[in-house]
Amino acid sequence: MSDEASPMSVRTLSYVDAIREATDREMARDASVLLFGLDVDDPKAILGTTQGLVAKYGPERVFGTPLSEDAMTGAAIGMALAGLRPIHVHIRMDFVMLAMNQLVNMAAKSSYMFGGQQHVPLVVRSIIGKSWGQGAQHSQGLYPFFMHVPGLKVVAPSTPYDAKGCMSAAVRDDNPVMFVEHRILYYRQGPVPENDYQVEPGRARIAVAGSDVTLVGISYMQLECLRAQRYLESVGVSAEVIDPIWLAPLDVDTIVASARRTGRLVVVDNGWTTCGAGAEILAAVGEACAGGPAPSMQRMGFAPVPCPTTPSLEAAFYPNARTIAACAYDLVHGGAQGWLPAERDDLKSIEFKGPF
Amino acid sequence: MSDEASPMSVRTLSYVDAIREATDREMARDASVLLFGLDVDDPKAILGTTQGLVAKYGPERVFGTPLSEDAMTGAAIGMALAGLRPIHVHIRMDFVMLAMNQLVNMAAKSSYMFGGQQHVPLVVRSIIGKSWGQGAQHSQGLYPFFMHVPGLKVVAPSTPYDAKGCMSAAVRDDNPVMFVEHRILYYRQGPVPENDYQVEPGRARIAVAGSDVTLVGISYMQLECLRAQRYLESVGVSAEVIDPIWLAPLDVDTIVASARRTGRLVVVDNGWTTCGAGAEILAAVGEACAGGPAPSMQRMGFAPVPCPTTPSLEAAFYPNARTIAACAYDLVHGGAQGWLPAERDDLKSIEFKGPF
Amino acid sequence: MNESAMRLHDAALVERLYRSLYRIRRVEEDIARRYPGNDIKSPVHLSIGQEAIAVGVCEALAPDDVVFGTYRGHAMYLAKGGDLDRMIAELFGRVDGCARGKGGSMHLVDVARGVMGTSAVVATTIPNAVGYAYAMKLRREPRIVVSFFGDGATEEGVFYESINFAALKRVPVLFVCENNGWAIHTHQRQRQATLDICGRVRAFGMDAQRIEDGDVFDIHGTVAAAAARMRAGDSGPLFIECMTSRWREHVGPGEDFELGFRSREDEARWIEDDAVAKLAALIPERQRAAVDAAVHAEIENAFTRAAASPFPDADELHRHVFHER
Amino acid sequence: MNESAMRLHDAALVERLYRSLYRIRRVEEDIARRYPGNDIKSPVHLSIGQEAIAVGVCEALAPDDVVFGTYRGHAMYLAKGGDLDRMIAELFGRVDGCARGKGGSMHLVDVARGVMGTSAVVATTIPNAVGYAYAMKLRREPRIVVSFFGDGATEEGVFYESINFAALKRVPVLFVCENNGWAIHTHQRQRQATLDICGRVRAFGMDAQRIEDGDVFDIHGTVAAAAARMRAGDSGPLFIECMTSRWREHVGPGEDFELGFRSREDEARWIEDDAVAKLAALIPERQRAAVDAAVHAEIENAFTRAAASPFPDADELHRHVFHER
Ligand SMILES: Cc1ncc(C[n+]2csc(CCOP(=O)(O)OP(=O)(O)O)c2C)c(N)n1
Ligand SMILES: Cc1ncc(C[n+]2csc(CCOP(=O)(O)OP(=O)(O)O)c2C)c(N)n1
Ligand SMILES: [Mg+2]
Ligand SMILES: [Mg+2]
Repeated sequence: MSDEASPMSVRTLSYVDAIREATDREMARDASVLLFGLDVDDPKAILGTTQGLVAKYGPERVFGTPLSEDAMTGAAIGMALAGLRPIHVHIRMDFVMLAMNQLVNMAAKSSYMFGGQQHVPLVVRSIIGKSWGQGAQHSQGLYPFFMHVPGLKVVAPSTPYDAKGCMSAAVRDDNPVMFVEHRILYYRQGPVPENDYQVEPGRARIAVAGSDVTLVGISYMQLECLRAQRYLESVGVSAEVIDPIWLAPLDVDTIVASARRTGRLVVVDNGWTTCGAGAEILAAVGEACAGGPAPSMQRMGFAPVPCPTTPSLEAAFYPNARTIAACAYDLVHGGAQGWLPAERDDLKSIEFKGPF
Repeated sequence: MSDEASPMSVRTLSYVDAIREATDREMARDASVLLFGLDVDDPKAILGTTQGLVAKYGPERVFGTPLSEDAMTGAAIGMALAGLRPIHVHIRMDFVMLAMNQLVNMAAKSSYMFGGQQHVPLVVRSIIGKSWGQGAQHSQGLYPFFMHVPGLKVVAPSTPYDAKGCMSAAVRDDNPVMFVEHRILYYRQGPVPENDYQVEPGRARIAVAGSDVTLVGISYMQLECLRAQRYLESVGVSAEVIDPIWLAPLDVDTIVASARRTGRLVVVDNGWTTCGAGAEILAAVGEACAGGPAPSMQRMGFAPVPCPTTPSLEAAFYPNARTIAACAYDLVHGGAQGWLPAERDDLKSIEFKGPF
Repeated sequence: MNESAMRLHDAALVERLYRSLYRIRRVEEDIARRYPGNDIKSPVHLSIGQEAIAVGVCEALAPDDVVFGTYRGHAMYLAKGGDLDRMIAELFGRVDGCARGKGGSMHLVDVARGVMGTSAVVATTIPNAVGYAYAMKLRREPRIVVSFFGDGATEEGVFYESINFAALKRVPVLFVCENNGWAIHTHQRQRQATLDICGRVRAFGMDAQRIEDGDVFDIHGTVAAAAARMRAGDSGPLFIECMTSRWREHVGPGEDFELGFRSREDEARWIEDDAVAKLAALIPERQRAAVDAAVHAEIENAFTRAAASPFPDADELHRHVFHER
Repeated sequence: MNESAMRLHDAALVERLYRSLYRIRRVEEDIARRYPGNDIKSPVHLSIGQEAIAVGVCEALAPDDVVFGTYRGHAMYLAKGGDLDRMIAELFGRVDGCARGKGGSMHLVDVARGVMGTSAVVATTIPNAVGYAYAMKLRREPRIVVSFFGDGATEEGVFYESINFAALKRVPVLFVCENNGWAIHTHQRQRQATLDICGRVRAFGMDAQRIEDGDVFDIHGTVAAAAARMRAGDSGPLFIECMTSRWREHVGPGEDFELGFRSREDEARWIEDDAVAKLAALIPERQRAAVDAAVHAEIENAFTRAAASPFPDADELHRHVFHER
């Protein structure tokens, strides 16, 4: 990570603006970068992340597409084979299921199965939805599919800083990168240097240092982990919070080292847990500790059901700061303690209310 | 599992014949069962597994389809909503990537998102390829994708007995079942009762009891684990071999109990390990053992690369009986021992030679 | 219009069509009005302006015919006879909702009335409808299936795969494309190489016709004739494209003319040619007032009942992932 | 045939076409002959009988035009100038193969010659070709892309999505459908509601034409004209359907008439109308013998070199998952 911005050039930006700025900069810098996907050029501009770019770079480099996710992914791969650097945007990760054949069978494999003669510098952006009745088909965090397949990289930045730096790194990467965003993160503000920088693949960040338990929060769940850390602090439990940032390649070493130090690990997934990122992390930690003492480990994530729309069930579907804190607390105290922190106003989740 | 066949009625059948017999029986028993997919009605009849069925049940219940995996999966779901029990066949699991939207967004979710008003009794068969230059797009074992998504069941029988019993159970199940076959298992012979029986979801089988190390082999890797058990036996290591059979719902308890008993666990995946079935199992065992001593654990699976065609690399791409034995041996002896058994003729893998 | 003149004599039909149109319009206007409040718990894609299609089609169907649709499904659900109380309860996220609060506005269903479900992923229910129709044909049932979808859905590959399979197997499915010209804020011209959707369908050997003006009698008559042919088993699947106009924003209660991608003038001829107003004018004032009053009462009642319905209990979270017999 | 009569005067072209046809035929016959041995390490989908398409098309292209194809890709690869030595080494699984032994027969590639790759999943390279053509148009390069695929591929939804996008954006891609009537053992009639693939393509506003008899001069002339129009930028994408016949089994070295789904008689007119024989007859005996001898020597050499090439080392397993600069 090249982090040498002078403090003077650091502004507070939203996650939305960070993505837009990175895209803008990469497009300005390299005429081979182009941006397309359903609705990228419409008045809402993918919730603002593509705002102004069609005016600046023209409709050949920035364009909306037909409702044809499969062919547009295939076309993106073709463009990449021709030396362009396409960014293909999906407003929901759920829709990427239409493009699995191209991603799994072509994008991930072209470099290898063509013996290195081809490569696919492609960025696929997709957004995970949450709350306000998104429901079963507008809420999925299916990134484990992409972690599973060799040949793809996967990144899920949680801060504006990382959003910009990861987007820049993803665009410059010579390989397909699945760029995972979360709708609720779009409201997040944070310091973002004005200069160019890249947050490179394969390095996790220790967001908060701690000694009693390690919390790994993926994508939006990083936010809930940071809040959980505050709840835990108030009852004398010191949590270390790690943001993996890149899910493939995954920085297992940083997580293993932390879990070894604290002796306890909670991974909070922004998706289902079965064969999920948390499963991968727990398995990797387990393997790393084979033959010696292993940390106490727990996964959290979506309830093992499709996402319900009604708020009464949705609340139980997702982990949140308080349930994460409770889980960590139990791990620290070696069993169910029945402690659940009272909700604090300063640690409330942002809820998002429609329309969409 | 209803296993009350009298010994008199047990024949030796191939895996192919077991699948065909189960399909035939279910179709004879229930007029709502139908069978379709590319090439199910052609002279090769999906390597024999659908042989004779179009003649017996007619072209309305048994038919080949256009090359339209997405729509045919959607149509299968529609048939299931109408009360039929379709079996949709794919000659390669790789092609199921074209149907992910229907499987993940409709089949898995219809019961839940329609509040129980709908359900989807659907069986999707797909075959994993191996050896003889299948290559990157004809060799994938992508079942972790289906394990990940609530609302789908997943089964990967390794014996003719289980193939018949699982197929019968899958067809009678009121939910979508991904039925995972492996090309090399088609050569396997074994005892199969003539009567009807079901191998029900959620129960693993201890194929061989042992005390030093637990081997869990998924799909075809069950065979390699059984061979590894024999190699290990010859050097005084007693391996317990477990076949999970159903991957969702997964019988974690049987595996945890065994791993606790032996203190060591090797899960051998017939696919990539990252966010794979092995990751799930190790994570679940790790969680179950939180706070206490955990078994030493290790995953094996495909090398983290697309499958190469050349035999010199393909050999290193897959785990095999000898590398599994070596891994278990090291786990038992607490570190790399450099032992690799010499290949025994009676424990050789069946290699498959073209055409296809 | 010939057709519609003829139909005028059938006062009962006129009243049925009016009642259904007015009811849907009022339900959706009420939803829009109440949307800023706290009761509706999911995004809504209103059909206001497009009701004549759902009504014209569904009034020509038999009760045991079935329909599949999209997230823009209120009109179809109600026109086919879907339970209003359960729809509003669903929007409120209550356990008495048609999907027990688990589906929301985008996943309406009422199997007893033949509403087989709707999907938030564009074009996904098209092959489901084809499969359902295959089952009907296999069982020699004289029922038909209608698949509703938008102009945007015809860009998805699965649409063509579905059309091909339906035509190949001659299954009794009626495809109804509601062409409002837009996919969110992008015009058909920006998405499709030619605007002739019917021409593309005909190239698969399927009869296709386009109804230009959104006239509810035309739609009704066309579908009645199509359904009769399909039921008799001598047509194979059929395709109808209904031109129409969405008056509100893509999702949400408001309008979208201020966004600049289209203007009120662009839609003016549609807004002036409002099916609800046109039908209202064909019915004697007193009779109409009675229909309206009944509709108002029913709607008021539905909102009241929905508000009184409880939210699902915590144990509902884990139910219905798999079928419960 | 008018066309072909004309072409007869261009002796150089005749020789070029013959050389390419004969070379491909001989390579594939050699592969079939050697298949039962132990050198070829992957399944092969032979183009025997279909060579006129790849040859007619590719001889009309410029060296910097590019092609995308399928698992049945030997003919296209060789016709476009793909390196023969590296192709045979690839089939042998050797490190000197065009994909370093990692791709096999189904994944031939030779980027320097414009062979951009082939896929074992039907229809997957069609949108890749369209995207590549988009890049050419964006960069104002006067090059074109050819997308080769079979009749079965036109049943996949991605085909229609690709056609629509190509026509919408008017990218310089030539779609070439090699219609041999079969997808494995299933006839087009059993898979497609109508047989008129060109009609379906035209419905997207794209020019499409069908060449009935597989004549290599017709194919060559049609493509040369199409390529000129596309390069000039005044046609948008174009579509050509070439009727043809696969003489061997779908995969493997043998025939499949004994399976009973088709008979040798069904294909007889194609087998009798063999492009290789026809072209051979147009060339003076001595000249032809020289061509043949050169081809034989080249092929012999390729097999010899392939056999001498080593298998990839173990460390190759982990290389090329990601791009190595
Ligand atoms: C597969 C898929 N892609 C994209 C979207 C996002 N999206 C929601 S509605 C819509 C427009 C659909 O247009 P049309 O089919 O004409 O229906 P309309 O909304 O006009 O009724 C889009 C692109 C989606 N829901 N599903
Ligand atoms: C998506 C997909 N579905 C099914 C298959 C299995 N398959 C391999 S070749 C083939 C037939 C393709 O026919 P066509 O496109 O006409 O090409 P041909 O083999 O005749 O050259 C099929 C169905 C596949 N490879 N990919
Ligand atoms: Mg529309
Ligand atoms: Mg063919």
